[in-house]
Amino acid sequence: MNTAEHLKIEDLHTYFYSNVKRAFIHSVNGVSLTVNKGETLGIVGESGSGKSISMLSTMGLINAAPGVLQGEVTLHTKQGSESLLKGLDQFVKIDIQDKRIISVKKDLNAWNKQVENNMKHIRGKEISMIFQNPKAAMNPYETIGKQIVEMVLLHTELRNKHEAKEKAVYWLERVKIDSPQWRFDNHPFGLSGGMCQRAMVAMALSSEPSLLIADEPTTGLDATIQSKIIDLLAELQQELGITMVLISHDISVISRLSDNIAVMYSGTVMEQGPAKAVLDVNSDKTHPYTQALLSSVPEEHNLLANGHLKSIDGEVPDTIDIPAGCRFYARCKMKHSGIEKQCHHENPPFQEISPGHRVRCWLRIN
Amino acid sequence: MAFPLLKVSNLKKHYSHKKGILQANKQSDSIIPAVDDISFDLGVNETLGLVGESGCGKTTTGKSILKLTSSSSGSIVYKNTDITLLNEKDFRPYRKDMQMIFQDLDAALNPKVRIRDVLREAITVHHKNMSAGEIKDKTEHLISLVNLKKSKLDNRSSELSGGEKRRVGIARVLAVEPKFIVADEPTSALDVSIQAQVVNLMRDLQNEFKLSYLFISHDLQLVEILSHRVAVMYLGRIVEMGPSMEVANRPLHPYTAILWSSLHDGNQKEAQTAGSQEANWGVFDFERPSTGCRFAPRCPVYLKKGKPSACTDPENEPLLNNTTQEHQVACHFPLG
Amino acid sequence: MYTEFSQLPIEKRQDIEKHWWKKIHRMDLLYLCYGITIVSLVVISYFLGAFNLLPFDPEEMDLDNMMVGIGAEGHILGTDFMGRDLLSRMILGIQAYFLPGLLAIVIALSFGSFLGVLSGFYGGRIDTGVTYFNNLVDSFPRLVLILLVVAAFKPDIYYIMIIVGLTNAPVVAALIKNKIQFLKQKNFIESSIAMGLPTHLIIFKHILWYNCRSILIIQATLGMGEAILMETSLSYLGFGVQEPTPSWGNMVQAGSNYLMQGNFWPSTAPALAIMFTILGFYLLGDALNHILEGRKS
Amino acid sequence: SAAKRDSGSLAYGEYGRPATLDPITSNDMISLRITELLFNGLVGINEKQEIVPELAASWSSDEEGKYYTFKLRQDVKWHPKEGKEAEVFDADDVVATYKIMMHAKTITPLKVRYEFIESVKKIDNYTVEFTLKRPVLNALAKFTFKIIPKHGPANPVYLNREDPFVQYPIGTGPFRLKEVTADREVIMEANPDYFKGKPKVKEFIAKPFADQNIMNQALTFNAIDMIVLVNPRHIPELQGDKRFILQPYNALSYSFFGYNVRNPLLADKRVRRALTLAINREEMLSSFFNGQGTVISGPFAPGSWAYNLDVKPEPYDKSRAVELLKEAGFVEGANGMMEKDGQALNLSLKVPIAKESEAIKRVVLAFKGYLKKVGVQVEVQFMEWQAWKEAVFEQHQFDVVFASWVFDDSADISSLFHSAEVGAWKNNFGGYENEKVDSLIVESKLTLDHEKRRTIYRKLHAVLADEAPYTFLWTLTNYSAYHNKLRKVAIHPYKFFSFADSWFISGGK
Amino acid sequence: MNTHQQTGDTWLSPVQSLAHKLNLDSPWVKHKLDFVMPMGVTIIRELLLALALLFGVSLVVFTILYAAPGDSFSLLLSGERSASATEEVAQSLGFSNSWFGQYSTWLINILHGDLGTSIRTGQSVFENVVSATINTLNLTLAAMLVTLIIAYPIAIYTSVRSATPLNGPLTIFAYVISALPLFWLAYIGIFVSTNVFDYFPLGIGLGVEDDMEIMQFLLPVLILGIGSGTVSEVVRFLKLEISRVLEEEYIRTAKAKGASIWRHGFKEGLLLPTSQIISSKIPFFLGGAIIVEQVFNWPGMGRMAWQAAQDRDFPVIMGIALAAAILVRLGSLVHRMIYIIVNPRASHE
Ligand SMILES: Nc1ncnc2c1ncn2[C@@H]1O[C@H](COP(=O)(O)OP(=O)(O)OP(=O)(O)O)[C@@H](O)[C@H]1O
Ligand SMILES: Nc1ncnc2c1ncn2[C@@H]1O[C@H](COP(=O)(O)OP(=O)(O)OP(=O)(O)O)[C@@H](O)[C@H]1O
Ligand SMILES: [Mg+2]
Ligand SMILES: [Mg+2]
Repeated sequence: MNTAEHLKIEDLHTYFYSNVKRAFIHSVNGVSLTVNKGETLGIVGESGSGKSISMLSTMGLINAAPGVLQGEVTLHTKQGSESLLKGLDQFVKIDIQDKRIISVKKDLNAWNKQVENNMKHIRGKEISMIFQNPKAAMNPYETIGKQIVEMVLLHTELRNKHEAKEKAVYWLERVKIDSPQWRFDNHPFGLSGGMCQRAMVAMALSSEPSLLIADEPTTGLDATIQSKIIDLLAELQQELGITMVLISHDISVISRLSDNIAVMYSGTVMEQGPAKAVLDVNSDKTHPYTQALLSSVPEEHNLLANGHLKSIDGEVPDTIDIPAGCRFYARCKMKHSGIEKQCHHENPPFQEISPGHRVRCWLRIN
Repeated sequence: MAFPLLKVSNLKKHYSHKKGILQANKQSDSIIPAVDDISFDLGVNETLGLVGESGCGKTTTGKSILKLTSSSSGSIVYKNTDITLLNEKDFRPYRKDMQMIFQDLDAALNPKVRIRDVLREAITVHHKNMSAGEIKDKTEHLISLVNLKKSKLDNRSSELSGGEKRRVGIARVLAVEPKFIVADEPTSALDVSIQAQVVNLMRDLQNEFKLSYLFISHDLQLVEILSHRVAVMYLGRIVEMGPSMEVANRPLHPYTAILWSSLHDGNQKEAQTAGSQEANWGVFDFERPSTGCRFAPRCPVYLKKGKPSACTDPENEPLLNNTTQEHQVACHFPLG
Repeated sequence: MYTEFSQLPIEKRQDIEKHWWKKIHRMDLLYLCYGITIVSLVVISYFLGAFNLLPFDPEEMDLDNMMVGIGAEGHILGTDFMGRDLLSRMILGIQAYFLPGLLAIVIALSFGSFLGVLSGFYGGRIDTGVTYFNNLVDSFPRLVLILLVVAAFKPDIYYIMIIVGLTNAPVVAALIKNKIQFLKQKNFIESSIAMGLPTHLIIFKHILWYNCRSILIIQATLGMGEAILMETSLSYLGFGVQEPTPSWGNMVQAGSNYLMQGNFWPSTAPALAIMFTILGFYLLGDALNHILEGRKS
Repeated sequence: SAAKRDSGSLAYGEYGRPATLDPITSNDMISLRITELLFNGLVGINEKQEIVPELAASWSSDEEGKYYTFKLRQDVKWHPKEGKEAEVFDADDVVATYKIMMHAKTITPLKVRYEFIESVKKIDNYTVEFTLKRPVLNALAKFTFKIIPKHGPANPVYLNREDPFVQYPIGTGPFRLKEVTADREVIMEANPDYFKGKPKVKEFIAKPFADQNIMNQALTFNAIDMIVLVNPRHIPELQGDKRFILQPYNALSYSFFGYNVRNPLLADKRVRRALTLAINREEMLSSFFNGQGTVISGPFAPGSWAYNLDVKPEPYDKSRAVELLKEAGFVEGANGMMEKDGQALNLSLKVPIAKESEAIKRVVLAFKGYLKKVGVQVEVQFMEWQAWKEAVFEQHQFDVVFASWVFDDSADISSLFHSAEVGAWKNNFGGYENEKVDSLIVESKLTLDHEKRRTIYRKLHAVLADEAPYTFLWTLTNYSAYHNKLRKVAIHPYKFFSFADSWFISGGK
Repeated sequence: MNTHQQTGDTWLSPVQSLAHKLNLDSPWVKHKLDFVMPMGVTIIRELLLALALLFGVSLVVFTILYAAPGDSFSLLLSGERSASATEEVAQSLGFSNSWFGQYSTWLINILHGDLGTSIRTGQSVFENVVSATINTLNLTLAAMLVTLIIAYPIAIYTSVRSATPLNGPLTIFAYVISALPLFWLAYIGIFVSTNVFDYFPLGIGLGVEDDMEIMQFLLPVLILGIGSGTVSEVVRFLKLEISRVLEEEYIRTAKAKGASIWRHGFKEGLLLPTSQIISSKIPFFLGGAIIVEQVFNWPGMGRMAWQAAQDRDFPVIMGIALAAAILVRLGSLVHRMIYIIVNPRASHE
């Protein structure tokens, strides 16, 4: 499988600092992911579990300090593999005691310079990103056409404005925007949410990247448009053969598109594996959190006798005070006396239980 | 349903964009009929789901009922009183009975106020002479009702997560002890597990306090599960209304069918409504509604049937048929 | 440098929890201290002046010791062009601004909030009217308007400050209006109405107190600075506070007549007083804003 | 809009801008100085204060002094209008000037001064005859008023400020107007046809300044060559600078504190005298004005014929002042303040804000300081000029004012102290009434004999010094400062530029 | 605009494109109209508002002058003043006594394009005010430039590099120079110029060499730019705007695209704030100009206003007030225009 790896994230840590509480927010805390060439990785997880932040970290788009602290991000491009966090560690000094970070010193300016340097050839060209809330993510002061043309000029061989324009219109057509040559001159505010999202997709694809990260491409859109966007993405991906990372908390969306699925919880990946295996409700190999998550999807078969939906009781652990053991321990329904101690005190490793299927759970490991 | 708790008849709300003589383009005043002649009633302990695509007027309906925007015409009878006739001062006592959970998470909460004070304020607005002890008890009761820890009472709302904010919002509404709640997308922006908690909470409350809900949501699955009846809105009109299971499983209006198909047939692309590719499924435009049936330009049936003139006849706009029947539809050619 | 609180030694943690100021950013704390020092100096000087607790009689002339330097003849800061004690006059000089400046601030804030609430909360015609008024006031260069009024009526610090207050009101009004519109956008006001809260509670408690207080604080601190500088400018033009009442403005003015001859001190001393005071107010405003609103970055 | 100047030109600094440039409507000193360069009167006054011919070659009057006949010079030409021949000056111009000046619609401060003239008549082209209403003392000196050309104003009947003439005047004087810049910088060039010969300075530039400190800097940086009136505080600096000459000239004015005798406390002359004794005029003069002036004891210039040198200014005597106050019934109150019948001597002093008020401020504040030492409280109130005038001249709401009178060459003080001059907008604003003074004034008016008048005035001086309706302060010595390249500078104390045609610049090309 | 035309031609035959252009519903025409219409409308609206405001300004100034004690005519009589004399003068100048009478006369004259003549000099107010306004405009525009040149680097540096130790000192520097009395600063400037550089900064009208004039322009402009008290506000405002815009999502998108964030942030983060600052600070600079013109002997509006205020020269005061208001409105108009050009959404708000 290793040959087909496209993007590999190993043990990524991204922290923020709360001035009020004088503490670190462990937004991404040991994320490991693998994305294979030409496949789609779906990431699910409840809100605040660090889905967006881990992808933004990959792209070097974290502005707030201290930001990315550790980890290994490797991107395999045609030219070879490249470490996206190359040379960054020399700008941070981390003080660790009892395996916990006590203080961080970071030369932000130098760090940012190095990030820009690392990312110069990556952003847009190798990896494109689609953000949620397209209206805010598109520059409101430029026509969508110009924004696509810019992307084309920056990252493809085309240097001629005229050709770039043609290319842009071509992409608008591809994402099925009606009368693209006119829409070209529209500003984002003149488009509906769905159209805007399409334009965003067109822009992301126009640089012909090998990897597309779509961060909740459908939230904020209504159901009919949502499904159209999903269809569009599926279609384009198949056609262009690009790799895709799709973030969503809507499991139905994920299930429709993904080859692999990663489940995130409280800043880490709990499970990653083939879609079928992960979404198998009846499987006894999946993570308890995944199971609980699937069973709270509001569908009739998830209804309890009293008409209640199944839900996960208890609270998400504090992102500031991460428990030492399994993060799901407090809410886990499957903990039993045999492994309880282990669950409580030791963080389970992210272990492969079958080819391509990794789980972070003592229950499944043992 | 002995008598309806709330009876809305011919409610209209037209937003006018007063542009003044000098304001740019098009007509001088453009009118947006955000809610255009809708009628429904709601019984005690009943939930009416309201669905429809973004911008079709769901929120406006809810706000009109609570007199948060003045309605243009029509009547809203709450327990035998036409509240459209009351002024804000006379209406204030009714606010105790009628509350709204806002679509926007942050709306209800002042980010700088402690949750305790948020709740205290909500309690004392309509219960002027409560002792401090009683207030404290009640606050703590409320916070446990929505499944939050007491320690959160001293947080400010900016220090809460989305789900917690939503639950505080609900607690705040409950503090007033209302009889009727407009729940405007109470689960939007929440992930499934929290969403489930909120839905369960709403259901428990309904059972316990005999509440009535107007449940507005994009999430059709939730609506199906939570509401007794569903009304489907399109461009300011209710195009179909009936028991939720019926509407979900046996839609009569093509629009309803499209809505639900996008939900149920996720994996079968072929089953996607015929014609939706051809139809200009772009923005729908309040400012330039089509004549006759509003849905006609996007309607697959209309296209399939070769654009019958009945659909675009301005004199013959389809209305909700047969008001006595439970399952009503406003369409010239209802589906099987 | 970021330090994990939970990992600090217990004593230090308790220390931070007990003392709220330890949570404030170091820079803000510095600003706050400086600002508070300046403000209290101003207040102290005000009372020193009011009860005449001055090192010298501020009007006592010593024609043999005009413009002597620092420390000469027992004059801590020297004397001015009439041999009057500079320090005493500077202490007394703050009196010229203290109440009038407060008046200007009060007018600006109260009138400005009033207008802002009117146009933001009620909108419509009222908004049009208020906007017209604001535009009208903005169309005057402030100094021209003040000059006109004091030249036409009376060079009185209260006239000056009333106009400074009035002309600042539109600024406050615009800020408050923006804030209200922002709150409206977030449905915040609507939800309060839905709750059944009476209007006055919404306006005063939720809008003005909780959401606009940092605006008001910043404007208040800016207003004091503007009041002082405005009087100074008018003093130069001959319409500021009139002798023998000392004001920093007329002291700078009188002293600057000798500046070209290289006699800096009589004008520089009050000019520095002005600078440090205004800086104090600015920084105080910034610090309070950061503390109330949370510091960015 | 910068005017270029060569080394033959003379730029002088003025504090403020001139309003109009003609001799009739202008009423400020700056304009007056400029008109001195541009115009001539029928007669002039030389450096020795003697009447000398100007536009009039000779004159005669009848015995009684009612008719004055002037023979005009025949070689005088008006400054040429642009592109036109210069016109010749003749009797019609004199008649026209008088008529315009006295016309009801002409707004000019001069009108009052020339009311004594009944009519003017052209005898022939170069002879005019003035008829006076009554004989006037020293009448000839009054014929110094400037003559304007009949063809000058657009309106031949009367002159108002909208007439282009007031900005672009045509005169006969040694200099003619070349240009007025946007900043009202007035540039005048030498008149080659001047009847007394072409002046030696090529160009005069009046440069307005808005700030006296800057004006002084401009002088020391050679940006200008002359300041007509140096602020006293700059005198030491200029004295030390070898490049400049400081030339004194008498200011024909005196300063005083005037009392409102309507206030019963001030009605007592002992109180007023006490106030005079309590202030140290010498000290003020030396501290604030570098001693450049003379302390006076009466309402005349010390050098003038009317001044009684026998009446010495009373020296500073604090204890005598206190004594006088006690004589007047005052006792020392609780806080050291003087009281009479429980009423403290608390005076309001109203002072107009002048453009450059520093010297005034100092004097006034010093006054306050001195009086405090004898237990008199003074409240100083600075007022805007118009408001001050209303308070003082109309409403008489004041106890003390600080002001100065310009010293008229006829030394007519009748309007200041005569009881008939009490009333709204009259000059005896203090309401001072004294029979002896009244009778002396009337007596002086009835005589035309100079010596007799002089005796009466000397008596009047003595009475007023004793009565102290004012505390007379001083007449100042004004200083003009100019670069030492400027030679042969003679200055007329009031009109300043009267002799400018004979100034010259050494080294000028 | 030409580019749009060309795009139209790329895909459509001339006939087709013409048809499209004539078809009012075509997006192209709509786009053009959306762009052009709001411009015209804004101009007209601003002009109408300006008219209404000018009327208001004149009314206010007039009322102040009318209510003030004393009157302007006594100035002409210089001392020789009495009630009747004033009356006479007033009549001879054609002034009626009632407020309404005076104001309506003035207004009617204005409508005929006549601002009247100065009571003091008798010169045409219009001409004087125009030339003074131009001088002041030179001064203030250049001074604004100075302010921006000082404020921009500080604002950009402190908002982008938020963590450097220079941050605090730079901010305090901006505050300090805004807290100094303007005229004192001017004096210091002159003192330094004369004593250190041995150079007298006041040359306007003094006939020094041409090439020095730029230098003489420099000091007043510098002083006004530094001392007008606006540097701190500009820094504050810009900092706020820049950091706000840098946090906008579309900037993040630009980064993700690999495009320059400054290119994307320029319009909202720099251009709009700048035009807004310039337009809203015009009154401040005009106010400061009074002082600077006084010190540096600058023949502008400020000096004129001061003189006129002292003399109660009411036609001049009115003229200056109107001129100042026109400048302010002009600034506002320019800002609105830029706003609309930059932000097409504006026309839809
Ligand atoms: N700038 C920041 N400062 C502090 N905390 C932050 C910051 N940005 C994000 N976080 C925190 O990091 C955590 C992870 O955020 P992230 O946006 O990755 O969540 P997510 O999984 O994408 O959720 P959602 O589904 O709601 O988008 C959250 O708890 C969030 O509060
Ligand atoms: N205050 C307002 N002024 C003018 N138009 C408005 C106003 N509020 C809403 N509208 C318009 O009324 C229509 C209905 O809006 P409404 O908010 O009721 O939609 P909705 O169904 O709640 O949509 P969503 O699902 O996005 O919340 C929209 O087209 C909207 O643009
Ligand atoms: Mg996210
Ligand atoms: Mg809504």
